[in-house]
Amino acid sequence: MEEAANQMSPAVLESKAAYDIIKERFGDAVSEFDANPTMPFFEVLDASRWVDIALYMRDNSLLQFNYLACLSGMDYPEEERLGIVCNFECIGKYTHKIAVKVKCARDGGAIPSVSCVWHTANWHEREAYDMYGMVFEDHPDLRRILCPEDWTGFPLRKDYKVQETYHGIKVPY
Amino acid sequence: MSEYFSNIKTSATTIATGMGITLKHFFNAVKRKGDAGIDDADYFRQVDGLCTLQYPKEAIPTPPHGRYRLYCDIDDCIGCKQCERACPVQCIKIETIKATSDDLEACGKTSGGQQKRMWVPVFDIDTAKCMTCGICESVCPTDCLYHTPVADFSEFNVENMMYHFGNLSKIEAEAKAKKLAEQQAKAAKEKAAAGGAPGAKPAPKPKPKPAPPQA
Amino acid sequence: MQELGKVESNSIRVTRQDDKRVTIEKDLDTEHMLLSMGPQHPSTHGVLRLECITDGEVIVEAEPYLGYLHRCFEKHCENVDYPGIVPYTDRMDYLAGMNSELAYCLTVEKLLDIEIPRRVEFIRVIVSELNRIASHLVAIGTYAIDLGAFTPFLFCFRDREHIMNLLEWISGARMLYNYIWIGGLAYDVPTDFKKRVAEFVTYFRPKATELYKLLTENEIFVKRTYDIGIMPPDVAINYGWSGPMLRGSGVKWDLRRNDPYSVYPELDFDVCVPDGKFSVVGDCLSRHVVRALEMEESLKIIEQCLDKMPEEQGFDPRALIPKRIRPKAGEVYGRAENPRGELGYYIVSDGKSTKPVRCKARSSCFVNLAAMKDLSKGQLLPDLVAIIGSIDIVLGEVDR
Amino acid sequence: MSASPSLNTWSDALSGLSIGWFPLGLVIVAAIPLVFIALYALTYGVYGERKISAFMQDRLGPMEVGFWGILQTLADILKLLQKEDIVPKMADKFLFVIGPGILFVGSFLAFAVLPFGPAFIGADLNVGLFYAIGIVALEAVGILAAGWGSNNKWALYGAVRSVAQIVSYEIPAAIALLCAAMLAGTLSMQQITMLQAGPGGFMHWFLFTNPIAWLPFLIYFISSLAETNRAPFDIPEAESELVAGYFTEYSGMKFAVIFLAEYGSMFMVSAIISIAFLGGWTSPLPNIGGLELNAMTSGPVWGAFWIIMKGFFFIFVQMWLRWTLPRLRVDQLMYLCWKVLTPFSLVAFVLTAIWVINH
Repeated sequence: MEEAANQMSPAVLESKAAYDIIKERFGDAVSEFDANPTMPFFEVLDASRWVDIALYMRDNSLLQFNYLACLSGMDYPEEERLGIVCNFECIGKYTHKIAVKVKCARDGGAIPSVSCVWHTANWHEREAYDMYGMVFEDHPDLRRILCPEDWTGFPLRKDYKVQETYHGIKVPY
Repeated sequence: MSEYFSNIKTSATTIATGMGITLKHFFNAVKRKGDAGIDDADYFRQVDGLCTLQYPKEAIPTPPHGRYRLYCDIDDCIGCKQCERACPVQCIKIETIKATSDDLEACGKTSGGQQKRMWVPVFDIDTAKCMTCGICESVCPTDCLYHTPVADFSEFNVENMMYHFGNLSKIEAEAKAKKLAEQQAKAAKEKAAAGGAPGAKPAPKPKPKPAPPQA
Repeated sequence: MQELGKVESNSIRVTRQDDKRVTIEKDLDTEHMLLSMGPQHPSTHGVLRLECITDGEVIVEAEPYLGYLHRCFEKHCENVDYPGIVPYTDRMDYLAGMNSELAYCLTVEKLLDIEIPRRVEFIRVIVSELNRIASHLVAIGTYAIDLGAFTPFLFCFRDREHIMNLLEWISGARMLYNYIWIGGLAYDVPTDFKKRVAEFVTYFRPKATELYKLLTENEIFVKRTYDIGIMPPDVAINYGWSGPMLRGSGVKWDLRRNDPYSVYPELDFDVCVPDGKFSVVGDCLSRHVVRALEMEESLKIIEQCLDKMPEEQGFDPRALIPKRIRPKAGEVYGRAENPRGELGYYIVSDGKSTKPVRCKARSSCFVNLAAMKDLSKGQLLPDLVAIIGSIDIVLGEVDR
Repeated sequence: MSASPSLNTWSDALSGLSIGWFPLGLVIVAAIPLVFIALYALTYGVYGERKISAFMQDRLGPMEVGFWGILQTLADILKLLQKEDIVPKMADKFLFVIGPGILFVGSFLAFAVLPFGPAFIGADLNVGLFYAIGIVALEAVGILAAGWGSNNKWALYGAVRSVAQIVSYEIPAAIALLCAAMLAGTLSMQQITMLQAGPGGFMHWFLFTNPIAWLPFLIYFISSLAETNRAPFDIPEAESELVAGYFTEYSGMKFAVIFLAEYGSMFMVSAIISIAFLGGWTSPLPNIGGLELNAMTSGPVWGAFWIIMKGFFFIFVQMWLRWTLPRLRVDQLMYLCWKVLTPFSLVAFVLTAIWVINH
């Protein structure tokens, strides 16, 4: 990675610069920067500070990540964790982009909700909850969104087994 | 007040414009668009007037490589099952029986001159499931599986949407399977007897031959 | 946003004491009515369901319910290899299949890091811009129907038909193309293709003007959409809006410009934003006008592409397609400007299998629709219809 | 309108024909409009609408049943007759059933006072115009009964909207017709028509004899669209907002009856406007010197022909408007009624009064 730093593409360098500002402020709460060329990201190690980081990312005049492009749930079965991956971007002042990962325990894990920071996170988090089952703390309306309310299990978990019947209808096709 | 009247004026003029346009179309209704296909050089010269066609009687021809009904030319099929594996919706079901060496002649060759080594008693395509993506077509090594431009193949009974292309009847298939089993048993016995030495009449390797890379 | 929702005073409540007696209390809230709009309502564009709490014709709150068209796209993706996902992406935003394919293929190509022949790039841009026009035609046409005008809808569909024919001619299918493949295309274009597309462009320009006169300039249409459902730009960004919706709010943001991909940097086109003269920036009319103007920009792009597209005899668009697509381990977020906004794919590869570990589609309609609840507060029922129409949702993409 | 050759003598002879005391000829002449109404409402109305909309939208329209689909409506009616007549379980059965009936009666009652020719008028009331205006209001009752009785929220919306709309638009419509009544000095439909007859053809029509008559004419035309719930004022049945408005729950023949009522009232308002401003059954052709076009085209049969033609023309305009314009919103509809049409109709009323006094 060290020698790769000088070969980083301009886009990755921009993300690196943005990351450095966050790292400076939050220190140990965030992990090292992963400077891969396709999606440079860092991980929030201390999930409880995720909302602070999010607010800082949105409101800091040097960062201004006002646009949450995507928030995807993820399952990391080998780590026994669930997580979310958020892709941020600034519309307007800057051109930098960055991705953030937040992880939580696989069973009964919780991630603070950022729907108060970005409205768009509301439905994205509902979808992640629907598919993976991690709880978003302080989410205004955490319900299933795509699956029916009374569906059992979280379909995108790697160990998901589809239920046999749903209201008397045979499910596996 | 002036806004009030200008409002009325713009309303009246824009409504009149709109009505002019619809009236123009109304009087243009004496003309009808033709049914030439898009590959016809005159396609855009015949689009004025009523543009709908009375479908079953008149229809715009589907282009020659239109991807609609899936068809298998079973005579060219070598039973490699690549399409079955590639199909994203698993609408193809193939069962093969290896041809015994004495049957290779009967099994025949593909139109490309390749020796077929498999009987294909079951080659079923569930066209109700097929999503006409054309992936199977692209992986087929002998180009025997292709979509035809037949767009309308609706059926009253969903059973009829299952297309059977297998080239053996059930009895024939059973006979071939039995023959193969016998030969294999014999080969195995010989093999055991010869202690690893190749038999006098070795059966073709049980693996289906690898498909040549497709273009 | 307006706060019309609750009528706190000067209204009358009728309370039923028993079967006969009714007491009328003044200066109290009237009873609200729960109105379930959809999933089989003509103007919810498919199977969206809105649970509206209404006070007369005023919507107090409208809560969207999704999932009626959920087809487990992401689950499917984890069980199908990379090229096999392409037909599924068609089926997400079925009105703009080419654009969805393009976004997906760009993402996987980013992960694979492969070169694409120039001719392929131009063909991709042409077909996706054609599809953008088709998609906007449907958006405008159905919007007209939402507001009660039938004729523009059929005019839109008449012109869209030519695009469908063109795309069928190229790809073999009318709506679900599976034409853009990872690393190339399914087929090269037919010989007369350039000529026919040029003819289409000349055919379509006057039709677009006619549509503009018939619908967009119509005073009733303007009155129905003007100053309705206003979304300020900063809130729009916060809601993650993209595409014509965001541009309708006056933000000059177009991925073709701001995060250019394919050959867009070489092409000259405008990013349309409302100027605030014809419409209030951010209202339904702005969003409609942005779509109408974008069709013209797409025509411009197509014309330039036709000029610049390199001619190659015996060109094989499949030549550079990898035999076996197995990207190295990594993750990528790739996106493209779809007719409805930013369509992004988040793909994770483990480097071992030919199937993605995770393929999340960030669909623009899903994100745009999330603002529905805020937008509809305190609007009239007919305005609610106008707002849904202006968001231009395709439920296939919302529910995936 | 006597002493004219060709068809006219034939039609006069027909109306004079009688077997003993029984005026068979008159009955036949009287039957022509009635037969026509049924035929029109059943076939022309729906078929015409479908074809006109199709042609305006570059489509073919119905083509399969009969030559160019001419029997399509018949097939539709047969289909509707066979359909199950569903009354929702929770509906108010009485209101639900009676709603379409009231609607139908309301729209066809006004036909009684429409003069279809010099010889034929159902009932030549001396308050015919007043009656015609009043009877339209009965439709509001039918719509409300249908909408309320359906026990469906969309239907309720439709019904409430419709009643508000019909009641509001009565006012400009009535004032506009009052202008015509003022010009004529009578409320009898037949006499209003007679006053517009003459050798000059269309030159005797109120629309052309009076410099300001175009204003009440336009106002009445616009209001009549609203009263019959036609686009752009079709908000009570706005299919993209209210599914189908007050007839959401109806099926089978009840649905057909509502449709017939709609097409019936479309013709009714078209006939009223042509009687009040365009001379009803009088011929539009003037006598030019020795060429007695007007005389040639007058008479009982011709009368029926002309009023029907005039009605058709306005129906065509109604359809033309419908397939061009988007729909107004409820508040805009009321704005149009109370802030545009009503003041203008009052202005027209005053101006007409001044004009009448000065003549």
